[in-house]
Amino acid sequence: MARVEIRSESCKSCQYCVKFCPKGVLAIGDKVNSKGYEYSVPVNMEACIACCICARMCPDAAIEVYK
Amino acid sequence: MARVEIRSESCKSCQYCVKFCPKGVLAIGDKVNSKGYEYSVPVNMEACIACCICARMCPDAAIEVYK
Amino acid sequence: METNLCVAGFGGQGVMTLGKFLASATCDSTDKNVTFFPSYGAEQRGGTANCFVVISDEMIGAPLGDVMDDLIVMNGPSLNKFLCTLKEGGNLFINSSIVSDDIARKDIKIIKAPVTELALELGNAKVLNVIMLGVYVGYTEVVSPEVVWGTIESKLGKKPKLLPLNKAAFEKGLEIGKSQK
Amino acid sequence: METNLCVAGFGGQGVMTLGKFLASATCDSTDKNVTFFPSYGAEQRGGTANCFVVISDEMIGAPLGDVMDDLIVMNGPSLNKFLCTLKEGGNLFINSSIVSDDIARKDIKIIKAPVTELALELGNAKVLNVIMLGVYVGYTEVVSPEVVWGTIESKLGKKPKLLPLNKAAFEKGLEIGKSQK
Amino acid sequence: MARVFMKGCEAIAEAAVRAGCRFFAGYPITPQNEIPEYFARRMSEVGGVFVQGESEVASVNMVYGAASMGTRSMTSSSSPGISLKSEGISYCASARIPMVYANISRGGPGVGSIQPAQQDYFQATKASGNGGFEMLVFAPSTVQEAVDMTYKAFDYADRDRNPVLILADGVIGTMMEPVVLPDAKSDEEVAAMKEAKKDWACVGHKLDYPNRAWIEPGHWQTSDMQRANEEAAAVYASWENEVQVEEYKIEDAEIVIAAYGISARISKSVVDMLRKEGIKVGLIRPITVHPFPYKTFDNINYGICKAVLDVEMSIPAQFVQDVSIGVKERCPIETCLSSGGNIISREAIIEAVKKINEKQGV
Amino acid sequence: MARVFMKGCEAIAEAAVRAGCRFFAGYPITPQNEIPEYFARRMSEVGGVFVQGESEVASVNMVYGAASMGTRSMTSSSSPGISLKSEGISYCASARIPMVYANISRGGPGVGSIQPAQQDYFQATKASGNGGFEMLVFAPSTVQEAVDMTYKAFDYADRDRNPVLILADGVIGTMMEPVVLPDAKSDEEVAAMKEAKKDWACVGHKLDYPNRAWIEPGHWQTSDMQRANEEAAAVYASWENEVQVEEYKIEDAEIVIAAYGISARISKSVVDMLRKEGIKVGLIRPITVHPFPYKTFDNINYGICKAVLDVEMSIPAQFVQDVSIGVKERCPIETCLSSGGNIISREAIIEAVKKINEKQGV
Amino acid sequence: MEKIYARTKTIQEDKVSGFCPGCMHGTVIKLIGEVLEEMNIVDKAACVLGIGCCGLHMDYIAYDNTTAPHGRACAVATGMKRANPESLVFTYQGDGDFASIGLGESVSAANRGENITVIFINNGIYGMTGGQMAPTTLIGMKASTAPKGRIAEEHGYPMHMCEILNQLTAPAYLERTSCNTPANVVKTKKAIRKAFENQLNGKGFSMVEIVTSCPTNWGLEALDSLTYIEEKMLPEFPLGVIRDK
Amino acid sequence: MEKIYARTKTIQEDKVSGFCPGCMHGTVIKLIGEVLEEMNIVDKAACVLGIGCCGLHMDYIAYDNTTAPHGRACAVATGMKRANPESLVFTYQGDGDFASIGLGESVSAANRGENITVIFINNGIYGMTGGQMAPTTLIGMKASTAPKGRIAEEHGYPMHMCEILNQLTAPAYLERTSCNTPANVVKTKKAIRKAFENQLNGKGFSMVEIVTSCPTNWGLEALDSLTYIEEKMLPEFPLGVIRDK
Ligand SMILES: Cc1ncc(C[n+]2csc(CCOP(=O)(O)OP(=O)(O)O)c2C)c(N)n1
Ligand SMILES: Cc1ncc(C[n+]2csc(CCOP(=O)(O)OP(=O)(O)O)c2C)c(N)n1
Ligand code: SF4
Ligand code: SF4
Ligand code: SF4
Ligand code: SF4
Ligand code: SF4
Ligand code: SF4
Ligand SMILES: [Mg+2]
Ligand SMILES: [Mg+2]
Repeated sequence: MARVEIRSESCKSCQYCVKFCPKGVLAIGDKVNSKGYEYSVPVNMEACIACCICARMCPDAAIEVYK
Repeated sequence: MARVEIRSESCKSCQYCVKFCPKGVLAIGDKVNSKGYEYSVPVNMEACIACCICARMCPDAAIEVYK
Repeated sequence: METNLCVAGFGGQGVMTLGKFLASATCDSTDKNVTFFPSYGAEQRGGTANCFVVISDEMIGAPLGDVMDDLIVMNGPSLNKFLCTLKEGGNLFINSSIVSDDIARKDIKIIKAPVTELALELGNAKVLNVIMLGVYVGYTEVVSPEVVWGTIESKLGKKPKLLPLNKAAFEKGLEIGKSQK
Repeated sequence: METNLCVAGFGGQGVMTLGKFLASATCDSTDKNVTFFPSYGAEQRGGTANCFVVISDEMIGAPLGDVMDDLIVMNGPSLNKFLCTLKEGGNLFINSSIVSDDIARKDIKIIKAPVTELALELGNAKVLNVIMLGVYVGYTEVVSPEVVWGTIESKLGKKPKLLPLNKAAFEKGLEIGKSQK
Repeated sequence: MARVFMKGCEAIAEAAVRAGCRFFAGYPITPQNEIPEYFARRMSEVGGVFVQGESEVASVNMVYGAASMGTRSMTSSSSPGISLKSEGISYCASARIPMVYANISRGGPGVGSIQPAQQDYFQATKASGNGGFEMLVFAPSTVQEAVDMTYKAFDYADRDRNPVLILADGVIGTMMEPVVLPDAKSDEEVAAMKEAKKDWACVGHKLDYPNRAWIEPGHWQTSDMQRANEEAAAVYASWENEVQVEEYKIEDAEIVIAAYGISARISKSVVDMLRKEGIKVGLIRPITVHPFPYKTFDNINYGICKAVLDVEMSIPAQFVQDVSIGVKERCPIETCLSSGGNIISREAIIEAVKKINEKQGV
Repeated sequence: MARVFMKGCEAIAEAAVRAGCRFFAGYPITPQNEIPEYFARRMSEVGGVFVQGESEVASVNMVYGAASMGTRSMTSSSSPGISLKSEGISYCASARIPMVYANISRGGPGVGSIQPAQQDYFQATKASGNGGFEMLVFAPSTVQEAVDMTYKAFDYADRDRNPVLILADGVIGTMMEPVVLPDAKSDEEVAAMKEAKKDWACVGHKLDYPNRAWIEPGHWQTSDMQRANEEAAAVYASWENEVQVEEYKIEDAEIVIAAYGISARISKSVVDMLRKEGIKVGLIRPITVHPFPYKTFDNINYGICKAVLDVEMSIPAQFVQDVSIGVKERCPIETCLSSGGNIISREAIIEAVKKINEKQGV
Repeated sequence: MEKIYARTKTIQEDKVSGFCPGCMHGTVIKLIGEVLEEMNIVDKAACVLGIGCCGLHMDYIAYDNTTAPHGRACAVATGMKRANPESLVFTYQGDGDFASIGLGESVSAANRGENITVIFINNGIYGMTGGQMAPTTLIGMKASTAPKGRIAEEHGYPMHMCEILNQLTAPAYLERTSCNTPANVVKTKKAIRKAFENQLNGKGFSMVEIVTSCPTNWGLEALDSLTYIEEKMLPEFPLGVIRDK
Repeated sequence: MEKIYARTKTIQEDKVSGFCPGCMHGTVIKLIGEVLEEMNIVDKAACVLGIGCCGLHMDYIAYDNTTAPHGRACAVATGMKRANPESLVFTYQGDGDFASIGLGESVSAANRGENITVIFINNGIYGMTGGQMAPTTLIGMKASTAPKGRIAEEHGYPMHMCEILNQLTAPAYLERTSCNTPANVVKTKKAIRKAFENQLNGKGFSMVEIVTSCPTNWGLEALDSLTYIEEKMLPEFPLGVIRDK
C-alpha cells in the first residue's frame, strides 16, 4: 500500500512526475492553483509502488511519498 | 674575416655573449659604461666566425655582426 | 487629457503585449504622447507581470501614475494589488474566467469578460490578451479599432498563419466591449 | 634643527640601505624625529636610486625637502641631478672613485672618498655604502658611530659572517670622515 | 520626421548606430539587456561589430581597444557593472580615448535591486574611476533626449578625446515612447571620422619612431603625468560652455524643485498639476549633471522662494549636495526621496511641496 | 612605550594584526606591495590567513567572504586596483559587512604613475563604488597616524557593520618613521570579537529558517532595499560626531591653508616656517575626509582672512570642492597643486602663500 | 504509513520557488538540501550563491548563505573557508557566473586547490537576464545576443569546464552529471555527497558540473527540454567522473 | 664587409632598455622586432602591452602600441583586431598579467578564437612589482608573498597555460619555447613568425609561451638564471608545439 501527496500550491505543471512515474499514477489535472498552474494529481493511486521517482524528479519538491 | 661590434652603452654585462660564443671571442672588460656596467669586449676578434650567436643571445641588442 | 492604464496579470498571459499593442497603435495613429512602462521582477516567469500605458495630449510626466483611470486585471492577485489604485469613476476590465471575487467598490465601472474561456473556445489559450485588448478598445475607443488591428497585424507580420485567429479574438473582444458601454 | 640628507646613486649601490641604517640608528638612539623616504622608478634595477633622510628636533613636515643640507653622491648622473639642491654651505659627500667631474660650486664643503676602490680593496664591492655611511657619520657626527654600528650589526644579525667585513668598512669610512673635518 | 515607438535601451543603441558607432561590447545586466541585444541584431547590418564580452571588465577594455583604432565605440551596463568598468574608463580618460558609455542605473548599493534608481549620482559625476578625471555626463529624462544625447555624445567624445557618459535609469531604459531618430551617418562619413584619427590611432604607421601611435594610459615620468593632467584639466575647464539645464517656471516660483533625469520629468508634471491648484512651483533640471549648472540657481527669486525641494531616487541623497552648492544657503533645501528601485511618485512630491508651502506659510 | 622605525605599509599591516585582523587578501601593486608582503610573513605567526588573490577583484571578494564569517579582515591596493575593488566594496556596504581597506594612492588616472599622489579624493570620499553608500574615510599624515587609524578602523567597521577606508598615499606608504605600536589584542579577545558576530555571520546555524545567517547585498523587493538604505543612511548620519579635524594656528590667520594627508603635513611645516617670517598662516587639516569637517571652516576669522589656500596633489583639484562648501564664499579660495606623482614642495606652497599675501596686501 | 520521501527541511515549508516550470535549479537545490540533511551538516553549511536564477531561492533555504558578486563566488568561498575551516563552504553558480565573468576566479580557486565545493549549473544560457549566450551555449543554439545562433567563427566553441579544470593538478574531484532522468538525478545526488565528503576530509577542490535546462530561454516546454538535454546537451557535455583522486 | 646581424630598427637607435641585466624580455622584444621587419609588417603592427616589466620598453619600440589595464590585454586586442582587421594585433604579457589577473580575459579570448597573437612571457614571478608569487611560480620557489616558498597545499601548483588552452577547440597554435640557449632563441623566433603568419592567414588565436628568466627577483646572476631555466623551469614547463592546426 503506497501513497503520494502533492502540494498543489507548489506544483508548476512541468509534468516530470507524470512522465517518469512507471505506473501511470499521476496526471495533470484540470484545476489551477493560485499561481495559475494546472497541477499534477494522482489519478491511479492504487498502482503506486512508492518508488519515489516522481518525488525525486519534481523540481519544486511538491511530492512526498508514503508507504 | 668577421667582426662584431658592441655598443658599450647598451651592454649590461650579462655575459650571455661571452658564455655562448663558440670561439671565445668575447669577454667582460674592466671598463664601466655610464650606467655602471662593465661591458663586453672582443678579446680575440680574429677567431670570430660570424656565427651571430652572441648577437642573437644579447638581450639588449648590443651586438652587430659583420662579415 | 491624460489617461493612465494599468494592465496586470500572471507572466505568460500576454499582459506586456497587450499594453505594447495599445501604446504602439496610439503612437502610429495619433499625435498624442504615449508611454509604455513594463514592471518586472527578477523571475523570468511565474511572477506577476504588469505594465502601464499613459496616453496624453500634453507632455507625459510619470510613465507610471499613482492613480489609474483604467485597470485591466487578468488574475486574482492583481486585483487585490491594484484595485486601490483605480480612481473614483474609473474603469475596471476584468478577466471573469479567473477572477471570481466580488468587487466591493461601488464607485467604479466594471467591465467583465471571460477571456480565458473565450480564448479556449477560439482554440488557443494564448489569445486571451488580444480579446481583452478588443474589450478595452471597444469600450473606451481610446484609439480606433482599425489602427489597433493594423498594429497587431504588422507585429504578427512574420507569422501570418496566426492572423485569422487573432482577428477573431480581437473582434470578439470589441463586441463585448462595445456591448457593455 | 632639521637636517635634510639626500643619498643618490645607481640601483645596486646600496643607497637605500645606507639611508635606512642612518635613519634607523637615529630612531634607536635619540628622541629626535626622523624620516626615511625612498624614491624609486618603475625599473627594478639599473635606474637611479635615491633616498631622503630628515632628522629633526621638531615635527618633520616634508620627508623630502627641496633644499638639502647634506648630499651623498655615488655616481655621476646623480651629481648632475642633485647638486643644485644642496644649500649654500652644505656638505657634499662624493664617491670619488666614480665621480671624477670637477665641482664648480665653491659655496659648499666637499668630502671625497673613493669608496668603490676602497670596497674592492676590502674584498667586496658591495660594502661601498657602509664605507660611505662611515664617512658621513664620521664627518657630521649626527649620530654616534657606536649606535650606527649597533644598527648595522642588528640588521646583519642573520649573516654574522659578514660582520667583520662591514666593521672594517665602517671604520675605514669613519676614519676618512673624521680626517676631513 | 516620422516618430517611432521605441524602448529606451533600443533607441539609445539605434542612435549610437546612426552616429557612426561601429563597435559595441557589453555584458548582460538588467535593466539594460536590450542595448547589447539590439546591437547584436543591428551591427551586422551596418558592417559594425558586436561582441558579448566575458565580463564588464573585458567589455570596457574591448572598447578601449576598438576606440584606440579610431572606431566610434560604445559600451553600457547598469550600476554594479559600471563599478567593474571603472578602471577601464579611467584608462580611457588617461589615454584620452574617445568612447561613449551608458549607465542604465538600478537600485544599489551592491547588486541592489533591478528596478530603476538614481543611486549612482556621485559615481557618475565625481568619480567614475580612480585618478580624478572628468567627463561630460548627460542625464536624459525622456527617450527622445536619450537618443539625442547619445547621438551627440560621440561628437563630444571625438572632439575632446575623452569618454562621455549617458547617465540614464531603469525607467528611461525600459519604457517605450515615440521618438524621432536622427539621420544616420553615411558609410563615407563613418570612414572619414575614423580616418581623421589615424595620426594617433593604432592603425599602423611606417617604421619611424616619432610617428608611431603610442597610446599612454600613464607615464613613467611624473612630469609627463602632470603635464597630461594639466592638459586634461584644460579640456575640462573648456566645458563651462557645455552646461545644459532646463529652467521651468522659476521666475515667480515660491518653491523650486531641483531634480534630474526621470525624477525631473515626474517633477515637471507635478509643477503643472500644482500650478493649477495655484501653488507657484518651478523646476530646475540639470541636463548635464557634470559639469553641473550651479549658476542657474542664481536665477531663483530668493526673495519669494520658500525652499528648494530636492527630488531624487537615492537614499542617502546625493544630487542634493550639488544643489546646495548652487543654492548657497539663500533658502532652505528640503528633500523628497525614494530608493531601492521605488520610482518616485507624483503624490509624494506633491505632498512634499505642500508641506513646505504650509509650514513656511505660517 | 618603545618607538620602532617602520615603513608606513608595514606599520599599517602590523597595526591591523594587533587590532585582531586575521584575514588579509591582496594583490601586488606599487606602492603598497609591502602590505601584502608583510602579512605574508606575519599572519602565520598569529594563526591568521594571508592569501594572494589572483586579482584585486578576487581579493576584495575573499575579504567579503572572510568578513562574512565574522573574522576581522582587510585588503589594500593602490589607485587602479582600488577601482577594481569598487564593486566588492559596494557589496560589503550593501550587505553591511565590516571590513577595512587601504588605498596607498598613486598618480592617475589610468595606470598613472607609481609615485605618490592624491588623485583619488572624490572616489574615496564620494563614490567608492555604485549605489551611493558611505564610509568613514581616514587620511593619515604620518605613519603614526596611519597606525592608529588602522587599529581603530576595525572597531568602527564592527560597530557600524560597514567598510572603513584608510586613504593614504605613496609617501605615507613607503616612508619610514618612528612609531609607537598599539597593544596587540589577545587570542581570547580576537575570538570574542568573532563570537560576537555569530548571529549574522555564516558560521553555521541550527536548521531553523528564521535564524539562519542570510547576508544580503541586495533585495528582490524594492521596499526591502529602501528600508536597508534608510537604515544605512541613519548610520551615516550618526557619524556627525566622528568628524575629526586638526586646526592649527587659525585664530589670527590671514591665510588659511586647507590640506589633508601628506599635503597637510608638508603644509604644516610651511605654516611654522612662514610664521617665523611674520606671515600669519594657519592650517585646517581634515583627519576624516568623510564625513568632512565643513563646520571647522566657520572657525576661520574671515574678518582678517585674505584667502584659503587649497593645497593638494591632484590636478584637477578635488578636495577644493569640499573646502569651498565649508568656506561658503566668505573669502577667496586659491589653489596650490601638483599632480602625477610629484610631491608638493614646501617652496611651491610658500610661493603660493606669498603671492596671496602680496596681491591682497596691495 | 511511513513517509519514505519527505520534502527536505532545508527549503522553507510554505514557500514556492521563483523558478520557471521544470527548471532544474529546483531539483538541484532540493538534492543539496537532502544531502546536507542526510549527512547531518546543515548547521555547518555556508552556501555562496552566484548571481543568476540560482539566487531565486536565497530567501527560503534554511542554511546560512550569502550572495557573491556575479562570478566571484569561488573567491568569496575561498575567504569564507580559510577564515572558518570548520564550515562546509560551497558555491552554487550558473554557467555565466562560473565560466564567463567568473572564469578567472573559478580556475584560480581550483588551481589553488581550495577546500571548497562548487556546484556548477550548466544550462547553456543566461537564464535570469533573459537568454543571452553563455560560454556553454551550443553551436547553432539561439540566444538573444546571438540571434543567428552561436557561430563557431564568431563566438568560438562551448567551454568544457570539467576538462579545463582537469588540466590543473590540485582539484580532487570533478564530475559531470545531469538531472534529466531519475537515474541521473540519483547520480547527481551521489556526486554532491561525494563532493561534500571530500571537503570534510580536507581533500580540496571538488566540482560537480550539472547539465540542466532553461526551458524558458530555450523556448521549450519543460518536457521538451528533457529531450533537448538528451539529444543536444549531453553529446557535447558527456557525463561521468573526470577526476577522482 | 657586410652587416649580417643588425640591431632591429624597431628598437629606437639611441635607447637602452630599462630591463635588468640578462632579462630575456629584451631578447623577446628584439625577436619580435626582427620578425616584423623580416615579414615587412612593421606598419601593420599594433602591440598591446600588458602591465609588468614588459612595459619598460613601450617608449622605444617603433611600432604602434598601447598599454592594457593589467591582465586585460587579450580583451583590448580583441577590440583592436575586430575594429581594424587589417592590423596585426598582438599582446605581450607576463605571467601575472596573462595567467593571474587576466586569466578570464586570456582564456575567453582563446576560446572565442580571436584572430590575435599572444606572446606570453613566463618568468615564474612578478618582476616589476618585486618578486611576488605568480601562477607559474615553481613549487618551493621563494617569492616575497610566499616567504617559505610556494607550497602546494597552500598555493596549488604551477599553471600550464599552453595545456589549459589546449583544452579549447578554437586556438590554432600553441607552442612553448625558451630563450636560454641559441637554439631555443632560434625556435622562439620561428614560433613568433608562425604565430604572426597564422594571424595574417586568418587562422585565429595563436600563443607562444616563452619560458624566460627574472634574474633580479630570482636572486640570481644572469648566467645562473640560465641554469635555473634549464634545471628547474623546463622540467616543469616542457618545450614544444602543443597545438598546430
Ligand atoms: C557584475 C554583474 N554583471 C551582470 C549582472 C547581471 N546578471 C545577473 S544574472 C546573470 C547571468 C546569469 O546566468 P547564469 O550564471 O548562467 O545563471 P542562470 O540564470 O542561467 O542560472 C547576469 C549577467 C550582475 N548582476 N552583476
Ligand atoms: C590593476 C593593477 N593591479 C596591479 C598592478 C601592479 N602590477 C604592475 S606589474 C604587475 C605584475 C607583473 O608581473 P608579470 O605580469 O609576471 O610581468 P613581469 O614583470 O614578470 O614581466 C603588477 C601586479 C597594476 N598596475 N594594475
Ligand atoms: S512513487 Fe513511483 S509509482 Fe508512486 S506515483 Fe511516484 S513515481 Fe509513480
Ligand atoms: S514534477 Fe512537481 S512541479 Fe512538475 S508537475 Fe509534477 S508535481 Fe508538479
Ligand atoms: S659572431 Fe659567433 S664567433 Fe663571432 S663573437 Fe659572436 S658568437 Fe663569437
Ligand atoms: S649579451 Fe649583450 S648585454 Fe650581455 S654581456 Fe654580451 S653584449 Fe653585454
Ligand atoms: S529562466 Fe531558465 S534558469 Fe531561470 S528559472 Fe527560468 S528556466 Fe530556470
Ligand atoms: S625585474 Fe625581472 S622581469 Fe623585470 S626587468 Fe628585471 S629581470 Fe626582467
Ligand atoms: Mg546559465
Ligand atoms: Mg612575470
